[in-house]
Parts: sequence; C-alpha cells; structure tokens
Amino acid sequence: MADARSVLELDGVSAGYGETVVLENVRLALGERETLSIIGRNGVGKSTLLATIMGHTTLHRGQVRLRGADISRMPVYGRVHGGLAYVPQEREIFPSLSVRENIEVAVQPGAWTVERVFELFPRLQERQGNRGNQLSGGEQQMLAIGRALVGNPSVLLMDEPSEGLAPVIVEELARAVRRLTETEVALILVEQNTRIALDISPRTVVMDRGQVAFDGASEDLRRDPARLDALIGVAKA
Amino acid sequence: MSDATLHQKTLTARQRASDYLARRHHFHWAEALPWLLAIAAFFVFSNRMAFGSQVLIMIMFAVSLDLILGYAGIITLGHAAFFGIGAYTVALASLRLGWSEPISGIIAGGVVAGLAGLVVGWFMLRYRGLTLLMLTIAFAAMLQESGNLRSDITGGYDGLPGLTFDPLFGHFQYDLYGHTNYWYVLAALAVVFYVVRRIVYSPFGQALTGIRENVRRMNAIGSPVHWRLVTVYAISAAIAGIAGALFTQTNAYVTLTVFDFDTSAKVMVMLILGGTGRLYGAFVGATVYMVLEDYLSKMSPTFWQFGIGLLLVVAVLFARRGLLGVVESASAFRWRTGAARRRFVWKTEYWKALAVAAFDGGLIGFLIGFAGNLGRADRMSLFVSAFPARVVAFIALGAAAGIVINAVYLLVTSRSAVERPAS
Amino acid sequence: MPHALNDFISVLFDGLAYAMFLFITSVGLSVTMGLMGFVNLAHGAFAMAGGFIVVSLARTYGIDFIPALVIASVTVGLISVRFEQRLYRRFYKSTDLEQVLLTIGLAFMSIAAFTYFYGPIPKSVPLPHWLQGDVNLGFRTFPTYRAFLIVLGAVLIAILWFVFEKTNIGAKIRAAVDNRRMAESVGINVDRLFTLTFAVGSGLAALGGGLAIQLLGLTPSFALLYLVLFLIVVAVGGMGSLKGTLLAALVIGIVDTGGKYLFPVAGTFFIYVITVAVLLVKPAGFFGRE
Amino acid sequence: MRIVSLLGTAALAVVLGAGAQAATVKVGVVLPFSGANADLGHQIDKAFDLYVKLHAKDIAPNKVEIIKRDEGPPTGAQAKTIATELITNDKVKILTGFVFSPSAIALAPVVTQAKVPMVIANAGTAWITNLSPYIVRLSFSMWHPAYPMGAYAYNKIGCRTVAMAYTDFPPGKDSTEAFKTGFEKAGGKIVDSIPMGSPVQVPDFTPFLQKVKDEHPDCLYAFIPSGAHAAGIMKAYGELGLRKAGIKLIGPMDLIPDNKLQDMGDAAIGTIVMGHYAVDLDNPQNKEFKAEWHKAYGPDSYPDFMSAAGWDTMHAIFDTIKKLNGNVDDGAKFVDAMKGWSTDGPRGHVMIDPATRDIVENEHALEVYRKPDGKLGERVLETIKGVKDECKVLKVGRCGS
Repeated sequence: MADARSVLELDGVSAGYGETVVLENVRLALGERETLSIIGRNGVGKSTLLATIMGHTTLHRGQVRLRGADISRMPVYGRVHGGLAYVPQEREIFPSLSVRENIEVAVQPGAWTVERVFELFPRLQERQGNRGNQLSGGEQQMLAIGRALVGNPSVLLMDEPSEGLAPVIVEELARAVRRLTETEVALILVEQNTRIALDISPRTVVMDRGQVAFDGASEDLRRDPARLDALIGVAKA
Repeated sequence: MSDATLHQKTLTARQRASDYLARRHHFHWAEALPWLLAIAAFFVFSNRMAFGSQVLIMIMFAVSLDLILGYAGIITLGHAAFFGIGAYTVALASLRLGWSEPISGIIAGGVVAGLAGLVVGWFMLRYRGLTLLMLTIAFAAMLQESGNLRSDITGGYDGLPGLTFDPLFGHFQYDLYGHTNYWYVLAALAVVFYVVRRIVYSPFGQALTGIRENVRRMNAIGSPVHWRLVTVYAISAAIAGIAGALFTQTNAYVTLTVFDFDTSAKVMVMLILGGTGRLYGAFVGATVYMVLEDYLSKMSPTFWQFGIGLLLVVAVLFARRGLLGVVESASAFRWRTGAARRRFVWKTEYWKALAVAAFDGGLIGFLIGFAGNLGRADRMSLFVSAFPARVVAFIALGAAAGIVINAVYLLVTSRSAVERPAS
Repeated sequence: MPHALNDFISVLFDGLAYAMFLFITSVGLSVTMGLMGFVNLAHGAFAMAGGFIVVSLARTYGIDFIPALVIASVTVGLISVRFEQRLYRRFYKSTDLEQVLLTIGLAFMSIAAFTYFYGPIPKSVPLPHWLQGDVNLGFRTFPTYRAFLIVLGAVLIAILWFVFEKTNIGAKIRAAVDNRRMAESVGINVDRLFTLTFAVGSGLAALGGGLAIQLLGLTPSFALLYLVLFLIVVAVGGMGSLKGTLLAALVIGIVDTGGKYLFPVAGTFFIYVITVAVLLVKPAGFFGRE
Repeated sequence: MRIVSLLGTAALAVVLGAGAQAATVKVGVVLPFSGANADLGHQIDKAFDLYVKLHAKDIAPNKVEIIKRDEGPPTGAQAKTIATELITNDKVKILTGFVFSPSAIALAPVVTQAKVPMVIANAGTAWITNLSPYIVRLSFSMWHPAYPMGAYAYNKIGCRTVAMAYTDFPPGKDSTEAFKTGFEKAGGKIVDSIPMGSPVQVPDFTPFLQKVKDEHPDCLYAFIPSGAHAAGIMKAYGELGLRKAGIKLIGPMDLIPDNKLQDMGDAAIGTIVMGHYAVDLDNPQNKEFKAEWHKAYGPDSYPDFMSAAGWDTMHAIFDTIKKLNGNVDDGAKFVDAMKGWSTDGPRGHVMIDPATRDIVENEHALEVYRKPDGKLGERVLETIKGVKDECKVLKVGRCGS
C-alpha cells in the first residue's frame, strides 16, 4: 500500500516511552486525502502510534516518512511545520489562553484561518474571549480540532475525539469530522466508538499488542461482526 | 479473586520483598572501604584531625540529608535548621544547665532536633517542589532571626564561647590535635550510619523510595504517605541534630551562623556531588568537597571558589549520577572492543561541534580578556595599550580550551552511545 | 501632615521602589523556572555581571548611567543566549538536583572570576545630576532615584504586560508554560522561545543588577547573596506568572519596608512570615498552577 | 656586614643567641580572603605584605614565613579548624589576622591550650582579650572610638538628641552601648535605637533612615560593618536628604573606610567620625606608609584604619621576634615581650597596655570634606590622646570578667 503517493508512511516502527517498547514493527501508509480509523482495545498502542508520528515517544527502530522525507529525527514543531497536526486525547487546551489565542498560536499560512474555524464551529466564536479552561468538554474538543486545522496540515491526527462527551455532542462532532474528510486533509482517527469509526472512514486499522492486526476496508469489518469482535477482543465478558 | 487468595498473594509478595531486602542488607566487602580509609587517615594525617573531624561531621550531616532527599525525594534548602538546633541544644545545656556529659549531650541534641523535625515536618510535608523548598529556607531563616532577637540567650553572632564538656567516658580529654574528637565522631558516625542503613533497607525504606518514585500511586494503594514522610523527616532531623551537637562539642563554640542558608546549600551540593540515594554518596561528596575546598583555599585563599564551581559544573556534565555514579559505571565498564572502536568515526557533526566549541571558547576568552581590562584598569590608556596582545592571547587560549573540553566530552558521550545495545 | 499618614506614605513609596527592583530582577527567574522548569541559581550571577558592566562602562569609559544600563542589559542578554544554548539546554530534562549543582557551580565560578577582575571592594557608579537629590511633589519630597525606579518599573511592567498578554509571541510563551508538549504539537518552536525568554530574563536581571548598585551596593558576592530573596519572590508569586511576580514583589517589598520602618527589631523576619503564610494558604503562590 | 647590623640592633640578642642558628619563624595569617567580607581581609593582607616586604631585613638573619589561610564566613568554626591546623600541622609559632570576632572567640581556648600567641589585627568585640592570656590586640575595641565619641558629640558637635542605628550583631550592640554610655554621661538624650538587620546581607537602608528622618534628632549615630554596608548606608543617607533635614551623621570610623570614601561622593561630606586612623592623618610615619602603599598598590588604592592596624600588628610581631632574637617557641614569653610595646606608627603613638594586652591609641575626631584637588578627605578636628578600652576600665558586662 506504500505507493509513491502516500503522504505519511511508517516503516518498521518500534517505539515506546524510554526503554519500554509499546509499538513493534508497525508498517502503515496513508494516501493523500485518505481517511483512516484506528481501533483496538485499551492499551494496545493506538495513542502511542499517534504520539510516535508526532515525535513524542522514543523511536527505537524504523522510520517515519512524511511525503517521502524521513522525519524520524525531526523535532516536534518541525513535523508540524511539515504538515502534521495533532488533536490529543485529553484535548490539552492551553488554560491560560483565550479561545481565540488558543487558535492563533497554532496558525500556519494556508486555507484554514481563524475565521474559517469559527465558521466550522460557530460556538467557538461566541466564546472566543473566554479562557481555555472555562469551556465545556465538547467545546474543548472543537477548539482542539480548530487549533489543529489552522496549522493547515496535510495529515490530521485525532485521538479519541468522542471520548467522554454527551451523545448529542458526539453527533455534532462526527458531522464536523465528516466534513473534514471531504477537504484536502488526510485524517487518522483513533476511536473507541467502533460504530463511528467504521462509519467515517472507508479504511480501518485494528491494532493489537503494539502491532497492526488488520488493515483493510471498513466495509469488511462491518459485514463480519464476529471477526471484528475477535480482532478487538471485546472485553465485554 | 477472593479475599483470602488476595491476602495470600500479598503475603507471599511481602515475603519475597523481605527476602530481597535481607539479601541486599548483607554487607558487601567494599562497604568496609570507607571505614578503613577513615581509620587509615588518622595515622597518615594525624596532625590534621581537627579538619578530619569536621569532614566526618559533614558526612553525617550529608547522610541525614540523603535519607530525605535521596530516599524520600524531599528537597530542602533549610536542613541547617536541625543542625543548628542540635548545636544549640548541647551548647545551652552545657552553659545554662551545666549538663556537660558529651554522649548524653548528642542524644539530647538528636532528640530535640527530631522533635522539631516532627512538628515542622507535619506542617510542611503536605507541600512539594519549590513550595517546600521555600518553606524549609524560611524555617531556618526564622530560627536564625529569632536567635538574634534573643541574643541574650544565644549569644547572637558572637556566639556562645567557653563551652566545656566532660572528658569522654570520664576519661579521654580533648587534645589540641583533635585525636579524641576524631575517634569520637567516627564512632558516632558508625552508629548513626548503621541505623540509617537499617532504615533504608527496611520495608519502610522501600516504601519511601516508592513515594519518591510515584506519590500518587502510593496514595492510591493506601500507603500512609504523609506520616511516612514526617517520620523519615524527623529521623533525618534527629541525625542532623546529632551532627550539629558534635559540631558544637568539637568546636567548643557555636554561633548563629550555623543556621545560614550557606550551610544548607553546601551540604546539599556535597550530597548531589557524591550521588543521592546511595548512602555512600554522602561520604564521597562531603570528603571530596571539603578536601578540595581545603586544598584550593590553601593554594589560593581568594579564588578557590572558582575551582569548586568548576568541579561542580564538570561533575554534572560528565557524572550524571554523582561521583559515586562514575565509580559504579566504571566497575561495570568494559573497554570498547575492536569492532566498537572502528564504529567511532569522525563525522561532520563532530567537526561542527568542535568548531562551535572553538568559537565559544574564543568568545569566553575574549570576554575574560576584555573584562580583565575593564576591571583592572581605571584608566583608558592601559586598556588601549594592552588590548590587542592580551585579548588575542585570551581568545586563542579560550578556543583551544573549548576544543579540548569538547573533544573529551564527545569521546565520553560517544563511548556511551556505543555501549548501548546494538540495533 | 499627621504623623501616621507620613509614615504610611514613606513606607508605601520606599516599598514601591524596592518592589520594582525586586520585580525587575526576579521576573526572568520566574519565567525560566515556570517555562523551562529550570532551577537557575546562577540568575544572580547574570544580575551581578550586569552591575559590573555598568560600573566598567561608567567609570572606565565615562558613559552615562542610563546608556550604560541599556548596554549592560543587552550585552548580558546576548551572552546568556550562548549559555542557554550550550550549557543549560543539555539539562532541561535533567533532575532539579543536577540543575542546582550546575548553576550553583556557575555562580561560584562567577564570584571568583569577578573577584579576580574587579576585586572585593564594593563598587559605586556616578549618577547623572537629574537622578540625584529630591523631587518635590508639593506635599513632601521624595528621593529622585527611587522615584525613577518606580517610573522605570511601571514602564517595564506595561511593556512586559503588553508583550505577554496582547501579542502572539506572548500567547506562545504562555502556551509553552501551560503545556510544553502540546505547544510543540501546534508548531511552536519552544526551544527558540526558551532562548528568547531566557535572554530577556537575563537582560532584565542585568538591569536589576545595574540598578542595585545604588540600592544595595555591588560586590562579587552579589551572585548568591540575594538569591533567596529572588526565589521568595518567584515562589510567592507563582512560577512563570508575570502578574504573580509583580504582586509578590509588591507584597514583599512593601511588607519588608514597613516591617523595617515600624518594627526594626524584628529585622527580616517579616519577609519569611509572609512567605510562609502565603505558601501555606496558596502552595503554588499567588498565580501559580497547582 | 650582617654581624655589624645585628650588633647595632640588639646587643642582648647576640649574647643570648650566640649558639643559636638563624630561625625561620612561621606566622599563620588568618583573614577572610573570600566571601562577602573579602575586602576587609584584603585591606589587612596588603598591609601585612607591605610590611614584610619592606622590613624583612630588620630581623635578619631570622626570617618569617607567612602562611595565609582563608578565615571564611564569620562562623568561628572554619577559622578555628584552620587555625588549629596551622598550629598542629604547619607548626606556626604566631597566629595573626582575625577580622571577625567569632573567629577570635572560637580560637581562644585553642591558643591557651597550645600556648601560641594570637595577635589580633581587627576583631573588635571588647571582651575578647579577657578570654586567653595569649591574646594580644593591636587594633581596637568597639569602645575605643565609640565611648569618647559620646562626650564629643554632645560637647563639640552639639548633638542634644541622637538616634542610633546599628547592624544587629554584637559589635553593633557594643558600639552603640559604648556611645550611649558616653553620651548620656555628658547629658545627651538617645531618642531611638534601631537595629538594621543581621550582618549577613546588606539591606536596603532606606526604611531605617526614613524612620530617623521622621523622628528628627540632631544627630544620627550609625554603626555598620565597614564593607558593603558602609557604602550602602551612605547612599541612603544622601538620597533621603538627611543632612539637608539637619540630621548630622556621626559614628565610628567604620562609617567612612578610606578605601571606599572616594566612591561615597557628596553624601559623605560633613560626616564626623571618631577613629584612630585616616589616610590624611598628618604624621611622618603615615606619610611614609601612604607613599609605600601607593607605590605598591597604585594611586587609586588607599589604606584604611584596618590597614593601619595591620601594619602596626606586623610591626609589633617583627619587633618582638627581634627582641627575642628568633626564639619564639615559648608563647608566654612572646606575649610577655609584647606587653608594653610601643611605637609611633601611621596611627600615631600606640602602646600595648601590659595589664589588658589591648591597644592604647589616639582617637581623632575626623570630618569629611572636599579637598582642593576634588577628592574627598578627612580633617582632624580634635585628637584625644592615649585612649584605653573603657569597657574594661568601667567593667561593663563581660568586660568585667
């Protein structure tokens, strides 16, 4: 799948925190404008995968390539300038910045501007003067996405955007994310909510114990719930 | 999982842990080394035992700090408070109460300082980091200020002179050469050290290390974090108090300056220099620091601080875990094999690094030469006339020094890179 | 004028001037510790370097006090960049203890080096005429130099506040203080930001050192002598908070002055009482993050 | 040639030391060379060095070997350790220096036990000389200038009311106590006594002096350690315009050490202190001392009251070595030989009181003025001859024991 048109490639990546190895020999390629969901049980390394792409972990082996260029040793901010953007699991809004400032600090030249983010999330515009720490969970999530977008990335990494949010808000967010899939940006979505994940992206990756257990069409999984259950191990019992 | 099995499981875990501790508690032959050296020092430097006693006292003080800093992760810059409390306890007991028996004196010093540690610790140890650091500084400073306020009792900055203590065991007089004192302090240090060693390798000591590593988890598993910290703080305070008491007894004199920030800072620097959390780090750090300070201040009474500062900077650049850390990694060190040696190539990065080092060295040299002229000359003419030759010389010297230092640094760091498991 | 009111004005005025000195000198330390998590005990050495450069410029070259102050701050700011890039940067991820050892080592070295070049005698610097004497504000007179300190402090605070609160670079600094990892994840070059703020902080410290010549006197031991005072201001204000540092400087400055004026017997006791009181109630300082 | 000069200097010594070899006398010098008070140590050290350099020939064929050690902070502990080592390890026969009183106090029992004379070149707490029969002091006690200043301030300067401000440590308390005793005896009234913090840090003096300004006494008597504190208090005094407000600044000579005087500027003009030395003192010995000093240390370096005492200290040590012809092993004999020693030095006539082993010297009332060449100078208003340590005469507090 690693053809010349991939925007992001992971080549035999082993990574973790310090000496600990979480990811082992992960291979993954993401095409231009493609949307990809990553699902799997808790603690199998989904978030670590995103963190590794961003450069927050220790890379023990392998390469991360962005548009063919090796970025394995590039500092985090360099990767952002190169076209990555990150929406972390905990949102990590800057509490002492206003909503507008939260977005402004991330601006890189390109199509996405502060105003365009406000169009996507009108609610943020209403609260633009508020401090980051005065927002509700849903608003924080919108802000985190907006903050990532103004970096005008070619690849957007989203870590469990629906986590801990009310169903109504989740729906609203899912709509927004769907709108994003129609834009220029390629998207990697780590998602607990399998239904949303399979729904949003045509391609899905299932991870298990630090490795890629499945990489293929979402449709296949949707049609074969037994296989899906086997893959994500469903710890319902 | 039923309660019973859970209970059983914890029991076995506890059993295993205590077995492990017991094994670690066995004395390693190398542990006799510092004591043998201390005894040997007596015979080699028998004229210098006044200084020797002071080194031993600082070792004890540093050990007390290691207990809380190295094992419990409590950062304090006010440990002189307890040193001072111990020091004043024996001084005032001797002067005002006529209680001049030395051994009961240091016990009293330890008890009073320990009680103070208990009370103060109970208040302060809810806090961590910079907050705790400032609280400890403030406590020592407030003690000093109140001491000065009541200089009728404490003697203020002129101190309490003319303290006399009974002969040791009613028999050994204190000689001018400090021989009695040296044995006395060494024996006290051995006893204190034995106790500290027991504490560190006990389950209590392990719990402390757990707190240092992860407070939140220890809180979560229901460990009585606060009380444990207060307890160890009180023990540490008591030992610092004993060291202070010995300080007063060996000097037969004490002033309020024992509470100085400098005292606290110095002992902390000694400990970090030697290596925290490893018991003997205090021995190495205090000895190296004090001997070097003594040596340098003899060589240059005015500028010796430069050497000490350089030692600290170099130590932290090259010996990340303190001087004792160097010894430990040296004992585990295998010289590079031929293959590894071949892998060390002079990459362009190294040349670049050396060029930068030369630039920085030159810059520093220039600054020194330049500042030298500014500071020394009060007249322009001298500056102008001496400028070129002197400054150029300093630039060259600085650049050369920069290259040498950086080359050494590169060699050392690249070696450790080679040591890492090959990919 | 009633006696009590006069006392009050005296304390307020002198305290304010002292507070401004404390603020200017400590704010860099606060940002360094808050932003980089770096315990820079050599901060006082940068201040001292600034003071001595002012002395050299004013006495050897006859440059006026004010331009000398500016040159000294800029010079120290620039030199500090090299320190940060070459030495400090290696230790951002180290433990506090290693940072303490490194920076206290540097402070020791600076004390010996400055003693070598300048000698241990306290230095003074000629003030321009307009900074000497009193200003008459109608109801009473005030020493001009102190009034100058207050005005200068106010101007600097206004500038810093504007940069910190109203500009993009200020927002980026605050973002990096809040959450370094995330700041990098939105494309902020935190390393460069560190270098910049470190340089500004050291430059301000150098300015403080220059101003201190007239206030406290200047000897090579300055590098460590007032360190505890600066640390107190940082801790009471809250690391990395501009307004916290300001408030702490004001409280410490005025309380210390008032204490000395009204109850000289208690000496510097008041500073420590305030420190303990504030920290017991607000462990992270006035505006620090818990 | 050498024998001739020897004969000329001490005939008795030749007789006594007929069989004796030329001795090298080890002298331990303990002074603060580093730390906040390093400049005090250097002022004395320079005088020592100068004297040794110029007068080494006086004691030929004997020689002195100077061993310098850093006195460290005023804790007493470090000084005690290193001085003990000077005795036990380096085998010095004479200890000298000692800027800080705690150092001298801590060491007193040691020199008693070791029977080594300790010749104090500065430490000024009055009762120090009572602590050991081996202590001789060439400098001063706090009472030397402060007590006569009391009467002088009332009678000659016209101070009716005085506020006292002092650094809050024993010398400060000593000095104000002595001044108060003298001043109240003369009929004056002390309106306030303000402690100004510990000697550890130089504080911002403004609040203290603002308080004095608001109290409006005739005079302000200030005692501070003569290092950075002196520079600091003078700045605050000038800045607050106390002189304009009619409050005269008086004190012991620590207030205007000569090597910092030029930096003090206009604020210092009109200050009147009591002291045993000023650079401008007009006597032939001082002129020579000053000339040699400038020759050795440059025209911008000035000796001060500490240097003058240091010079006399080394002078006394040399004279005594000469007198004993290098046989200095017996400390008690050395001290005995020093008792009653007198000379005309830079300070004028000084003598060691055989009863107290403390100095007897002249005290001068000195006023700071601007000299015709634009520099600041001190002129002698009045000289009080042969002042003893009144603390011991009056048996005040610990001085009585």
